[in-house]
Amino acid sequence: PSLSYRTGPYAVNGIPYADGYEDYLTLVNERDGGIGGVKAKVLECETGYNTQKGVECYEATKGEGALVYQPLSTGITYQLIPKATADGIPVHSMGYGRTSAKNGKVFSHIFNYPVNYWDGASHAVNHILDVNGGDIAGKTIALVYHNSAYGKEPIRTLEELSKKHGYKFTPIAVDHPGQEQKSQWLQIRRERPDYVLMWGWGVMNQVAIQEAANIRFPMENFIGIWWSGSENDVLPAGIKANGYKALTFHGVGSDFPIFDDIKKYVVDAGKAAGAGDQVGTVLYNRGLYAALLAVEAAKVAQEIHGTKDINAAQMRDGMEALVIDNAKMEALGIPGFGPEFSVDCGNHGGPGLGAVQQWDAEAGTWSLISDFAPSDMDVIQPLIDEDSSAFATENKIEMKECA
Amino acid sequence: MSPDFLNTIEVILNGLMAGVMYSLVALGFVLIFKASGIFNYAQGVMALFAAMTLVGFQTGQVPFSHLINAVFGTSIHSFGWTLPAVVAVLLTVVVMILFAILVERLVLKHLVNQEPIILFMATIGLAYFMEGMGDLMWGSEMKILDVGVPQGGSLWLEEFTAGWATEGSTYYGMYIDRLDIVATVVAIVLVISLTLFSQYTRTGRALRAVADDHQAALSVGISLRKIWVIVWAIAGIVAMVAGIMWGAKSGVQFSLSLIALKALPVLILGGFTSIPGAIIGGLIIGVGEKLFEYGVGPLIGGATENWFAYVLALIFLVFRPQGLFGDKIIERV
Amino acid sequence: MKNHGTSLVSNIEPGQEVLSVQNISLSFGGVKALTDISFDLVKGEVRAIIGPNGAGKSSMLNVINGFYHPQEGEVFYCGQKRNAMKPHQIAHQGIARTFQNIALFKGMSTLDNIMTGRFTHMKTNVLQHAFWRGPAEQEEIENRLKVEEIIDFLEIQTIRKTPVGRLPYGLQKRVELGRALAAEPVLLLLDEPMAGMNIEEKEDMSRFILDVQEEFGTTIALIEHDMGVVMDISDRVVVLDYGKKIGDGTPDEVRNNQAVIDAYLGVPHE
Amino acid sequence: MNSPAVADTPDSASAVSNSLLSVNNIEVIYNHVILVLKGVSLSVPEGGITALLGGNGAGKTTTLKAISNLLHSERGIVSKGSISYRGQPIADLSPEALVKKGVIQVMEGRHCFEHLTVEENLLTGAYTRGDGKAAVQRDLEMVYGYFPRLKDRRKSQAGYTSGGEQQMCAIGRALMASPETILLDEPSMGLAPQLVEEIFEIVKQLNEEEGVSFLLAEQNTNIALRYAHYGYILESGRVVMDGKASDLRDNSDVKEFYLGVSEGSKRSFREVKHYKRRKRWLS
Amino acid sequence: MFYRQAGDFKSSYREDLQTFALKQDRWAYYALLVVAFLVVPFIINDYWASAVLLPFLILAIAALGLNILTGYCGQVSLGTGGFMAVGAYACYKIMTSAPDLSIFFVVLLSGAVTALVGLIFGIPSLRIKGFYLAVATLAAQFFLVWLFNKVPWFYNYSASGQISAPERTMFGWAITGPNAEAPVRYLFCITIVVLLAWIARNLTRGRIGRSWMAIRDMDIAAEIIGVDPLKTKLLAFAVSSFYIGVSGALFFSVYLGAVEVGEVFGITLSFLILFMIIIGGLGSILGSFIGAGFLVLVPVLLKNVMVNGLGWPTDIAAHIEFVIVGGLIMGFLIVEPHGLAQLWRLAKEKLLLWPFPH
Ligand SMILES: Nc1ncnc2c1ncn2[C@@H]1O[C@H](COP(=O)(O)OP(=O)(O)OP(=O)(O)O)[C@@H](O)[C@H]1O
Ligand SMILES: Nc1ncnc2c1ncn2[C@@H]1O[C@H](COP(=O)(O)OP(=O)(O)OP(=O)(O)O)[C@@H](O)[C@H]1O
Ligand SMILES: [Mg+2]
Ligand SMILES: [Mg+2]
Repeated sequence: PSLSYRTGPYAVNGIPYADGYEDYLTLVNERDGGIGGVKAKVLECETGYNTQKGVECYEATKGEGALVYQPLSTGITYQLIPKATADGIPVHSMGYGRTSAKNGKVFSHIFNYPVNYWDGASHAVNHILDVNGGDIAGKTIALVYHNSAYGKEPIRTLEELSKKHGYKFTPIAVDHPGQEQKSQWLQIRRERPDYVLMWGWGVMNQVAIQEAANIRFPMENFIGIWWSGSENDVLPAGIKANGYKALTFHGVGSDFPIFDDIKKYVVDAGKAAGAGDQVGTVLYNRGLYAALLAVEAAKVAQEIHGTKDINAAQMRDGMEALVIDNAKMEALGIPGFGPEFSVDCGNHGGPGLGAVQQWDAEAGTWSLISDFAPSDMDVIQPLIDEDSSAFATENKIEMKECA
Repeated sequence: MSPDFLNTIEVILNGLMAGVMYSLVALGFVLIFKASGIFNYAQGVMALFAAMTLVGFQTGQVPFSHLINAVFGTSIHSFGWTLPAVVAVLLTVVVMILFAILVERLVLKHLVNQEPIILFMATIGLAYFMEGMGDLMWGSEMKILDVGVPQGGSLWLEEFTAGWATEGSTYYGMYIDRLDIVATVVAIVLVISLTLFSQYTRTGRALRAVADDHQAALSVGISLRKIWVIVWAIAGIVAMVAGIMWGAKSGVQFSLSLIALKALPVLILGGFTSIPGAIIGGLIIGVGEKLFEYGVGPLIGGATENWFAYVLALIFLVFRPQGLFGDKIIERV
Repeated sequence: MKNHGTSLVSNIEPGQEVLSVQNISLSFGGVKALTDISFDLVKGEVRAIIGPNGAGKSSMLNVINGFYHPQEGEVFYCGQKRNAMKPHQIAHQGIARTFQNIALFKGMSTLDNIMTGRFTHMKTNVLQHAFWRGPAEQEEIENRLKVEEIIDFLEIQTIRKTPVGRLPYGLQKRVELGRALAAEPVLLLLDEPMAGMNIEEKEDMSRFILDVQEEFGTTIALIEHDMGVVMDISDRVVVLDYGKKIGDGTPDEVRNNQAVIDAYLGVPHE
Repeated sequence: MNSPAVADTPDSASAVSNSLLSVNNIEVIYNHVILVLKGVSLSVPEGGITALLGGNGAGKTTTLKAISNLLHSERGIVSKGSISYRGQPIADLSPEALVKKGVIQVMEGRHCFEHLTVEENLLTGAYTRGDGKAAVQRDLEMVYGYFPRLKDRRKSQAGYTSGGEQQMCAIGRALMASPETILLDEPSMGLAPQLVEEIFEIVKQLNEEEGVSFLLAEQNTNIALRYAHYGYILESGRVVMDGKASDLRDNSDVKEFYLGVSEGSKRSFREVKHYKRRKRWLS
Repeated sequence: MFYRQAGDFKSSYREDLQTFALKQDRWAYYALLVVAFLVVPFIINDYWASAVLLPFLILAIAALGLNILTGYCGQVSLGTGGFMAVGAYACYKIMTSAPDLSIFFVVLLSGAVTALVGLIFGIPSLRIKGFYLAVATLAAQFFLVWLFNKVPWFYNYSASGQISAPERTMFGWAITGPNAEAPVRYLFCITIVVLLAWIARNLTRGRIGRSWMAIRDMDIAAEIIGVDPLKTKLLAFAVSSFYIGVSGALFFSVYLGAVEVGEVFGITLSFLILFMIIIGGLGSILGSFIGAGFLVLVPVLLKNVMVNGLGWPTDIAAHIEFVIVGGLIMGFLIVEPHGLAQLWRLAKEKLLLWPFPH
């Protein structure tokens, strides 16, 4: 099931994502007659981004033969980590959730491929390195972050990276919900960091981009995480948001063959989950991508276990053996849409490839300005190991052996 | 002048401006409290609702289109027109007046003479109701609000002040958002006219009477219903103004309703019953939280504004339990 | 079950001074509520305080039970000078009162209201109450017995469990008296206990007051506008006018005092 | 019928017979369960002073509130019977419509607007009036004339005035509406004896000079019957006796229970030993 | 029609002080207990436990606590979420630093810690009253949440700042952690609930409760009677915070298992608990339960009806849910401002009078 949130403070982001997710499964059902002939069903359950409702949703849906959960909220993911593991149902937190869940030896049922926040931090720094010809010693990078577990995720990584690359790092917290960011942006205006990164969410993104534009901070030096990089985030600032960058781990726009199918089988057939106006937006694509990965994993599972009607445990195996390469993407009608990656027993997060996209306010479109590039695993891997083993000790989990 | 000094001034000025923005929201609370003793929790949602309605009119959205589409399988979304901002604002004003009438008819009328906490609770119910209603009517996706309020730093000021710093230091001039300047002007106009209204008119006096004692007000022939409609309509319009100002910054979305939380410390600091208090309280909170975040924030990890505003208000309250300008809480036996 | 107030007074003989106020002045901003007032209350008497509206009578009671703090002057209680104290501390010294604008606890029943009057006599702590059985219950029952006596005495048995908010004005006044009596006070301050009652009820009320005075030797300060009642049941009368004392003495003396007649009584009262 | 002591009371109750306000057999229930009035009927003649007497909890206040339509806000309803003013039913009118018609109530227990100054309190009384500032100003002076004490305290918040001052303020406020009928609930409560006399003199003056009609609930039977033309005695939600004021004054039961006179002479409050007497008509 | 109180025949004051004055009430209550302890555990499934019963029981404790403070002592507080967070974090710290301590005591200790914190935040209540106080308590709400988010010690320096409950057992049964079975968790919670409800009842029926109510109804008069306002209010804050702390601890450890402070213990939760007591009935133990039950059950019910039953899109269902819950809140207040518990009481009063209407 996909736990969605079309209401509450983050509805703005939740809606297109959920639409994309659902539409893709509709497409699969309509066009292909299901996954390997078995119709897929989305159990959408509204959480309003509220942990408590998340529990209710989980319990309500797990009995219905749920194969995989997309909690779509870091809080709910954390909560499901032990529960779902105990129940033997895999969880896919794509680009959010607990970063160290990448370590499949500890987190047997949690998957966070293709990327995680620590990768993101590294991607951003890599991008800055690229722009500066590889040398950023002495530059300053500020991080504007949502003052929550989510927002704090990249700090450790960025600190480690600053040791390595010699830039100066300033974290600047914004309290929930983030409607008022004057102090933060005055500080940025005063200190003139060379780059500003942002881990924002909800209204905080819009206000930050607006404020950045107001103080005339050069937009191309302002890079957001993938949750700060949707159309919604840049539109309120209008033309001034031109040049704003954000990370991503999947393609942008609707220039892929698959969207023709979506149009044909879903939107025009009147089966779209939403109004159909979200197709091709960043978050829609992300939802679609999540669904696509789930379907692919299910296909793998069907293959491994030689059965069409897979259960949650089999699905987990499928996810663990998932391989996405260019040929497959081509076949699926999304050539080059996402990075190539593969999942294995010890690595539930893939190689962590990500790209940078930039906003063109005139045209009102995002475009990729880099290839999918890897993150700095030398720095990240030790952090992951440290965190996951701490979790393992705390919860007395035996590390799984991986071949 | 040293850049540090200028920076502090800048922080203070921006604090003042931020404070004005809070005051805009706080004003709505004060109005309703003053006129009926009701602590209107729904004020924030009213701002959201007004802003949504405004955008809806402006862009020609069909109300309830999602619901209609879901039930009848149609796909209608827009009337296909766009209205000029002024017309949309006027239409929204009409809607807010209708809203006031409905609230009075359906809710307040039945709750005459109840304890404040009950009325408070009813407004929470109202907030829920409107939140759901707003989303049903206009959809919960984000909307862009543009009624032509200018935004961005004032270049003129920036250039004008850039030279003030001591030679040789890098100073970029002072930053003030033009939106804030507009907000300040609007707020000043609102405060002055509302103060005059409540202090010096017959209706204004009646408002205050109602807040003190519903029954006695009835007994001298004050129509609670009329008073309430007037007040809620005004509060609705004030909410719309707040919604426009805040919505211009962040787009119109659910979080807009949370600005109420920024207004509450302003409210208690200024006093629930004082219109000028809402402004002064706003200024104090604005400056206080910005200075604290500027001076102390970096030492303790920042993001202090939310709680600091409340703590600041709390400190003032310990010395003046009714807020700076609120009516004294009469304690007699 | 003795409170500190009682022990303080136990060595005071009838006829000796229980409380005296000396040179009290109290003003609120520009309003002078009391100017240089002195008088005393002796044990076991009914001391009436009368005077036109706004003369400062209620303010005087508020000074006595510590709710107002006079700018000047002293209060002597049981022969000792009283330091600045909080009203609740004064209550523990054995001073109880009723209020002009009824101050009952609206959300509670008559019984509970009167039980709160026993507050100064109850000692069990939170933990004991948390587990109820044992001392807490014991104490509740003991005090309940006292309260039932008072309920019987005031003849309000039938409204024992009624929330006081629903009671008519006069009965509320009676319950309030009950609450004050429940404290078994040394000094009882009554602020217009008979306002809003008819003759018959006033008679009853007078009876209660006199009985309390006789049975328990309670000293009573009484504010009342019904001259019939005042003249009949009080032993001595203080008269205030515009915050000043204009007369003090037995009812007969006061009745014939020209200043009092001019300021308050209007015509000589029969 | 007039006794010499009250020769100044105009015995005109019989003359004014056309009923201004009439209450027919009303029942009032609070909170859906508490039946308080069990069929009360009374009528107030135009230009008359009618007294409503009775002990605590008899239902006087409830009757007045039923008339002025204030019960609704106390979760009370008139479940039976009808009330009409000048022949028209008024049960469905809002309280303010009733004030506009000229019926105003002075509520028991003061009910001043605490945070408003005394003068503002008085001015709210004139809220429904449309006859210009000058007239309001004139009436304000008139009220200050009646209650000089209020003039002294005009600028202080009503919440800080003494009990008696609040009572004056409440009465003054009602007068400011220049009503044609006033429902007075215990006007004498908490007022100094002199003032009580004065208030009743004001009542009388308004009644005679301006033709204002009064329905007054009063515990001070003595004075009420001295000024009223007609009286009703209410016990436990029923009218147990009614008649001309002068008749009532001479009734021996009334004498005994409401006037405190037994066997011809006034009883002393000190002497009343037995407080368990039964009212004869109830037993 | 069998609901009868045969006259007010109580032979002793002890009987008159009983919680359930009527025999029928008493029996109904015992029956309820029997069902709760002996029947429910055997028929409960994961969904019912996690979606309905556990949140109901746990939030009912918080509602009880808030009701003590707000309903009985008259101090409106919007800091409940923050105090629940204190309970949760205290629980986490105690669990991880004393792994062998029985979870039962961990929970109680968490309550005690919260009581201390509540005491501190209660101090301003001496001067600040009414809505001023209500808003001022938000200072606690925001500050506490900020604190738990900012200071890594509270979450044992974990990278994400989330806390997760490790497995703890009692009598060999897992109470917390992913392996805890629904019936066990349920029994653990209901035991604590019954215990705390009983204590709340005891506290409110005697001297302590009366002093609270006196402060609520008229603080000046209470003080003049001899009630020390500071002590009384602080006691209310402490006791109430204890309950809220226990609830927070259970919410975290038994119910959710993992918590991010800003999201779970935010202001929404504070308001939710406040709704519960107002809808249920201020100053009523029963009301706390009714209110909690109502606000936990209704959304679940509505959702099930609209989404599963009628097949509406989840977002529209969610919006309608808001509209309905808001409408119900207003509706109930209009019908009976004193809450569902009062409605119940009135119904009983009517039954007692039956068949005579009055
Ligand atoms: N807290 C206060 N603030 C301001 N003025 C006050 C306060 N308390 C009393 N006063 C004023 O002091 C004067 C005396 O008031 P007080 O209540 O003592 O009068 P009183 O003698 O009891 O009159 P009454 O018989 O009308 O009750 C009044 O004019 C009153 O307005
Ligand atoms: N809001 C209410 N809810 C329930 N019962 C009420 C309410 N108000 C009054 N009552 C009941 O109605 C009865 C009549 O009360 P009412 O106030 O009319 O008496 P009254 O004659 O004015 O008495 P008093 O002279 O004491 O003012 C009383 O028994 C009282 O308990
Ligand atoms: Mg007085
Ligand atoms: Mg009355």
